[in-house]
Amino acid sequence: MGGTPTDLKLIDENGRRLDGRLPDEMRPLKIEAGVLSRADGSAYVEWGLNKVMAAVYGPRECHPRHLQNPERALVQCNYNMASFSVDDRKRPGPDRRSHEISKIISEALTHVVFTEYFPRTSIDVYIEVLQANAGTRCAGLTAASVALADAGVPMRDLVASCAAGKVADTVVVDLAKEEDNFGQADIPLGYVPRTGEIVLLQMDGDLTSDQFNKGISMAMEGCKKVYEVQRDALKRRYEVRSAGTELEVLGAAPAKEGM
Amino acid sequence: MGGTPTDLKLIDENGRRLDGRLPDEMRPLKIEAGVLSRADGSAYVEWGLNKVMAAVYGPRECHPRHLQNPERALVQCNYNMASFSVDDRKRPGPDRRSHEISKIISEALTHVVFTEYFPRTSIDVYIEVLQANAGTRCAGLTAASVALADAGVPMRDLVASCAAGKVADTVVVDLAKEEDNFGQADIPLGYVPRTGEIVLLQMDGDLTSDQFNKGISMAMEGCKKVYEVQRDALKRRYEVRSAGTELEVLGAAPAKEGM
Amino acid sequence: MGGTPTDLKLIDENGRRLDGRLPDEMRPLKIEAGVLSRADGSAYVEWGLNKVMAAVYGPRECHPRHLQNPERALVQCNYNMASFSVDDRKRPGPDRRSHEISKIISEALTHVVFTEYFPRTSIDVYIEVLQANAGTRCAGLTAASVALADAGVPMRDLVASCAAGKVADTVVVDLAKEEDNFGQADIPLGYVPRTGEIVLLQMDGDLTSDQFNKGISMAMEGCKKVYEVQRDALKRRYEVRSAGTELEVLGAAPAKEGM
Amino acid sequence: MSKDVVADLKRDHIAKLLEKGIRTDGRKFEEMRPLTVETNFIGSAEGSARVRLGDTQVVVGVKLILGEPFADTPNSGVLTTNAELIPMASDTFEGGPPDQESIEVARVIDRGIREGHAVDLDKLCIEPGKEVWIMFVDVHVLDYDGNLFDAANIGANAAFKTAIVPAKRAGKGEDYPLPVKHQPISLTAVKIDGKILVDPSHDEERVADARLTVATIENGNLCAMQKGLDGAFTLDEVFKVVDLSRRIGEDIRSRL
Amino acid sequence: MSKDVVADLKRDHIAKLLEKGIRTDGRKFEEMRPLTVETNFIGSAEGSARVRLGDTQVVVGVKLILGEPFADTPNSGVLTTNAELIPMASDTFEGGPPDQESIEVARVIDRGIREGHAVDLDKLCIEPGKEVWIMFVDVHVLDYDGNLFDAANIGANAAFKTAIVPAKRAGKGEDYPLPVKHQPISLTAVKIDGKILVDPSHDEERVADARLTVATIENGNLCAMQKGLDGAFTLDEVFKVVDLSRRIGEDIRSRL
Amino acid sequence: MSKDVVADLKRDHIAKLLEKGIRTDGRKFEEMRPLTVETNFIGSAEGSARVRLGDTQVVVGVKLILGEPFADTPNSGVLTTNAELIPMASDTFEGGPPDQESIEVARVIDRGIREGHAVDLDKLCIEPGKEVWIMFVDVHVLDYDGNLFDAANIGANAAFKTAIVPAKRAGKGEDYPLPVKHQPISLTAVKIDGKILVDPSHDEERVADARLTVATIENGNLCAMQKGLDGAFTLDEVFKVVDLSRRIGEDIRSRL
Repeated sequence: MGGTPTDLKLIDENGRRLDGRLPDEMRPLKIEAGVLSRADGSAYVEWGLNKVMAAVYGPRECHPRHLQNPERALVQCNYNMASFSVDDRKRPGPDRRSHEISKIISEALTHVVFTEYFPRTSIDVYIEVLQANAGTRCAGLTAASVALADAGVPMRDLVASCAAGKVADTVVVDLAKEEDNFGQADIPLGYVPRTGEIVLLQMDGDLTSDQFNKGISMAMEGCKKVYEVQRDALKRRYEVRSAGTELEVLGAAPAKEGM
Repeated sequence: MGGTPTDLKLIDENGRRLDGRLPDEMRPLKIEAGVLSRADGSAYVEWGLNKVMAAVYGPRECHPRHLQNPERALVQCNYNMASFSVDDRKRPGPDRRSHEISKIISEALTHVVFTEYFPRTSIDVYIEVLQANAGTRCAGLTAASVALADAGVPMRDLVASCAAGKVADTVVVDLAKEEDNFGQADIPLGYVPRTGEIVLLQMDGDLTSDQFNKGISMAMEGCKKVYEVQRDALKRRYEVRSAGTELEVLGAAPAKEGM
Repeated sequence: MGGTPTDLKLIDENGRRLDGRLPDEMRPLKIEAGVLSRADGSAYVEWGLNKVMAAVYGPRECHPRHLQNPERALVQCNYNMASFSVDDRKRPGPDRRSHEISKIISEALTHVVFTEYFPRTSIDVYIEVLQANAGTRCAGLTAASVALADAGVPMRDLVASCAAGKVADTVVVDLAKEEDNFGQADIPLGYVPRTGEIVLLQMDGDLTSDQFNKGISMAMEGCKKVYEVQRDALKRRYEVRSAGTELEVLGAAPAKEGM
Repeated sequence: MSKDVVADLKRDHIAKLLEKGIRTDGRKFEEMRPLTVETNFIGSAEGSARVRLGDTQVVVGVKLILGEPFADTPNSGVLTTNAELIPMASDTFEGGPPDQESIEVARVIDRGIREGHAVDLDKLCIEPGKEVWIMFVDVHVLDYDGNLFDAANIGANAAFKTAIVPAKRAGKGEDYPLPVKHQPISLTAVKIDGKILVDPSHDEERVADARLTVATIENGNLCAMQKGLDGAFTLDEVFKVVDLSRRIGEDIRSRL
Repeated sequence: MSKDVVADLKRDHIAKLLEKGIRTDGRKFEEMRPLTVETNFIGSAEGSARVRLGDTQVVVGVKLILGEPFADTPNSGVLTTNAELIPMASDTFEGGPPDQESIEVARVIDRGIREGHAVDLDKLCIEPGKEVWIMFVDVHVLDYDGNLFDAANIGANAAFKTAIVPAKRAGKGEDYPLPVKHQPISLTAVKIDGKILVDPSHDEERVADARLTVATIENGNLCAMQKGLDGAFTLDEVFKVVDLSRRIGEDIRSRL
Repeated sequence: MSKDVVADLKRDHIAKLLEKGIRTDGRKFEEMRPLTVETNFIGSAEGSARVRLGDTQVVVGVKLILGEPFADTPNSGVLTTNAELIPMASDTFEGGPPDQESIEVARVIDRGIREGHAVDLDKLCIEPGKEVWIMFVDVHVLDYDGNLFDAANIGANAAFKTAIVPAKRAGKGEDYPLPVKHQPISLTAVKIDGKILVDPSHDEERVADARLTVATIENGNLCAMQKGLDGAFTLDEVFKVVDLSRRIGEDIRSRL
């Protein structure tokens, strides 16, 4: 715990962040789709030092039955952090934070899934954070979108997710752990690039109006970059999968998008 | 914790109790019916320093189904203390004491409700103790009766409830907190004034036969006074509610009772 | 905690164990069948200082329904230690150890019960350890078999159970508490004497190949002795029960076995 | 307690017999079932008793461990009573966390022995405010044919009488007998069709209108009371059960 | 939130009125419901408030007890927020452990007061690393007609303003007022058919597409935000709610 | 494990192939699936490994924190093994508290590494009776195609080999490698129609009659064993699995 906010120079004299990034620079992002054998769809994301796995099962029968919706599918996300994913071992099982994140990710994904195609079913999305380094909800939502596509669940578009924030009075994109711990604000965003819709939005810290406007724009730009990596991962996946089989993934009109 | 049983004079030389009351004197009691918008019936009780809210939902479908009784309604009470209702913060959620109180209040209310009119249903009674100062189960049962009547649930009569006890070797009615903490006995009673039936009775402490007889008589007298306040509250409630609409509340034969 | 492995002579110069037994000598075993009024079958076992009760209910409707097997009965064992059964009071309720033991005993019993006779039902076996002194899973499985027979559940044979182990580099049968605490290995065995089948087997500690071979043979010999005591208990039970009523207990062909 | 068709038939049967002054097992209204008490049944407990009251069978174990007193009673040991209505004992008991019925049983047993000062908790203090004996009274119900309240109460009293404070094992001097102060004995009665029956069997409990448990100590004073079930008592009926408790309690006390 | 047939009809009704610029209770789109705040409602709490926002009614109680700080903030008191959506308040709330909805409510309330530094937690430190005040903010919902977020937020701010640190009772010097630093006020809006409505009623919440809560402090800065429900917002809609939050927050703050 | 119609068909299919000496994936009866082990996969753990055994994929993380020893082993660190059969890994796993299957997996893995003295716990003692290292071995199952026992056991052994005791971070001197003592390797075999197959796939596990796991150390000694499922083994079959465990264990050990 040597580092405290006062010692730590989150932005240096050259405007570089602790890990050398510029304010609008994102951490390296790698996405791989179709990495698990049992799940209907899956994706693995390495984003900076985050390692996140997502898996999708369904549409399948919804249990317990009283949760069934006669008109549409339920998208139920379960976000979980492995006990070894953080420096201080986390007790296994859900805590209040993970319940909240599960809820807002479920809501964000529900917006893009054609739930009306699968009444009474459940589409179960599991997100496992294996190594955490700030931004795991964005990484999880990003991975979950790809896993849904990999599972062949019809969607309006992928949800891309990225955060912005404020450190040392500077608005920056994609906070790393120290920036999250000792920074001044965080704005995780879930975004639908094709429509410009905001499906996940939180904020905490202290932001002027201008800072908020700048931050959310930066986060949107980040989402657009994430979106490209998501699409690349799916393309690679289909190239592997399809030796002559048809592509039909992103529901509405995948052909137009060239996928 | 300055006060210990030895320092504390629970009855003074004039026969007055700590708060100035005589042995057979009750604390001030105020009841207001119909105070919540969402519940089918409700009542708010201030009794000395107790503040208790009761709400009734039902008769409604009974969940889980295996609890349904094909011949009658289930009266299910849930007694709960708010975490801030006592000096030392109480952990939220039910403890063993509240489970026991919920059970005996459910049983007491079941006796007066015409449960046979509503087979397979549940009549759910919620009691929330917002501020506690001894006698909360009596205040809760008293409030619950009024809330049931306010919900239009047909009843043989209201249950009125009041405790007696022993402090400094004197039998007294309606113990306050210090009397409960440092007294010698407590007898909470639930009573049906019209029939003279005892539907809730507990006792703990040390009582001779004579003291018990005197105590239970005092508690009964207390119940009768409570009953008047309950009926007043309902009268006021109906006066507000009915601008020409008919009264039909205490099931069996409310007209006879002049309500 | 005076005794530590170093002070404690688990085998003396005469080859005697702490309680005077020889390596292949078992602790005294008493079994009584039919000792409870409410259960469909029951058995009480005193084995050394172990006191274990087993009760059987069923075949009866299986709850929850989604566990029902349309082709056979479910044998569901619940092994539990009373909080006062050990020197340091055990918290009431199941722990991980008891869940594991419940599972392996259920599996061992399932093998001998004609589960196909009772589709969709549950046969519930409750084992309560009242006093524990090593070997409670063997005592519990032994008691449960007798309780199943007492309940008239058709079985291929009884399961007999006994452990062997290693203390002070010597292979011995039926470890007592100190031998279990300070010994070198333990091999609990569940055995079907009529067929020679092994239905429960665990091992922990350190054993050479030869030691394991010797240990499992000793445990088998122990099981055969246990089997005799089980049969005696059931004989006594039937002699009491039947004044002219027919015997029909061990399902398949009890007559052949002379029971 | 669900009252289904079978219960209705059972109720009719029991009530008809009661009209003639007969209980299904031949007892008189104010007669207990046969009682046997076996103390020191559990070697791993500091005190214990196995009680059979008719076909009801309970084991009560007393354990003592070192711990801290409650802040508001720094000079007293701590008493904790737990009752496990395990599914072994009856097909009406379910596993899992204790339900309202188990909790009521445990709390009524606790109330009797606590309010009747069965054990002198002040003598279980080692260092005021710092260290006291925590006494766990665990009631394990093996066979349930009604009236757990009294079977467990008797078991607890019997276990206390033979219990030893394990001071030596804990490095706190010599062992000594548990400091027993009173013997608060409870009596439970039910009301069926206006009749008052003591020590109800399981069938009687299931069809009863109301239940009353009253605990008394040696001098006849009352120390605890609990009314249960959906029915009501008149004041006279309450007084009658109080009298029965005094009378029968004295008899039971003399047999411990 | 299950959207069944009744909800569909209700939705149609609400949406039709909104087309005409009317809310079911006659309010304008950017108008709060009547607000009453009663502080010091609970004598057993160190601070408390009963808030009615339309028919929504919550009681917020603040309790302070001594405890240890977190290892990574040795100089700060500890803030814990809990919300109980008890079944008394609505037939849509169930008993039992808190569900995702209760947890979200509690966490959003917590985020507002924590990130807005409603209380100066550093002034709740007694001995760094050893002893601090643990502050429990308990939100008890009695009557639920929508917008718990803002009702509870207002209640918490009001309770803080009148709360007393019970130092004397704990032997830590004289009592003193809770060190209030800011008043972060939250505003919640929902989106129905493209319209933005503040302070939604229960019916409006049930049919809403999306929900946004924004908390601001005195200088207009943002301190917390939470988007909810299955729908989406455009960036302009977000900016609109931010502006509403600043404006309405200032008004509410002036009334506490 | 529910054995429904599909399972019956699968069973027939598997059994028919086995008659011809063939497993569904083409393996020999005594042949393991391809194994890959990647250590130091998790930077936030003190030691870790990602193991793929066929399509089964587990991550094992080792964390060490300071704590107190158990009273009866004052000179030893504490080993705690936890396995999470999370619903991500298979549609047969459900969320919520660990069920009997998860518990058995965790306990069997624990038994292997504990009884085989994989780690020298005495070297994890800092101050006898006061302070020791608590070692958490967490098994996270990502993809479940059978034989978790061995995949997790291999993962644990691999993680131990590369784990570092974080003494410096805790102010307890310099970091040092986790004191590994033995490498107890487990082998799991199932019995289907009298045939013994090692390293069962998920389908093979589902239709198996009985399962046996045997763990051995370098010198060929046995350290742990667990029989599972409703079927039975003969003594000769047990000896056969013991021999296979010795042989295959040696091979696996050489590859870590």
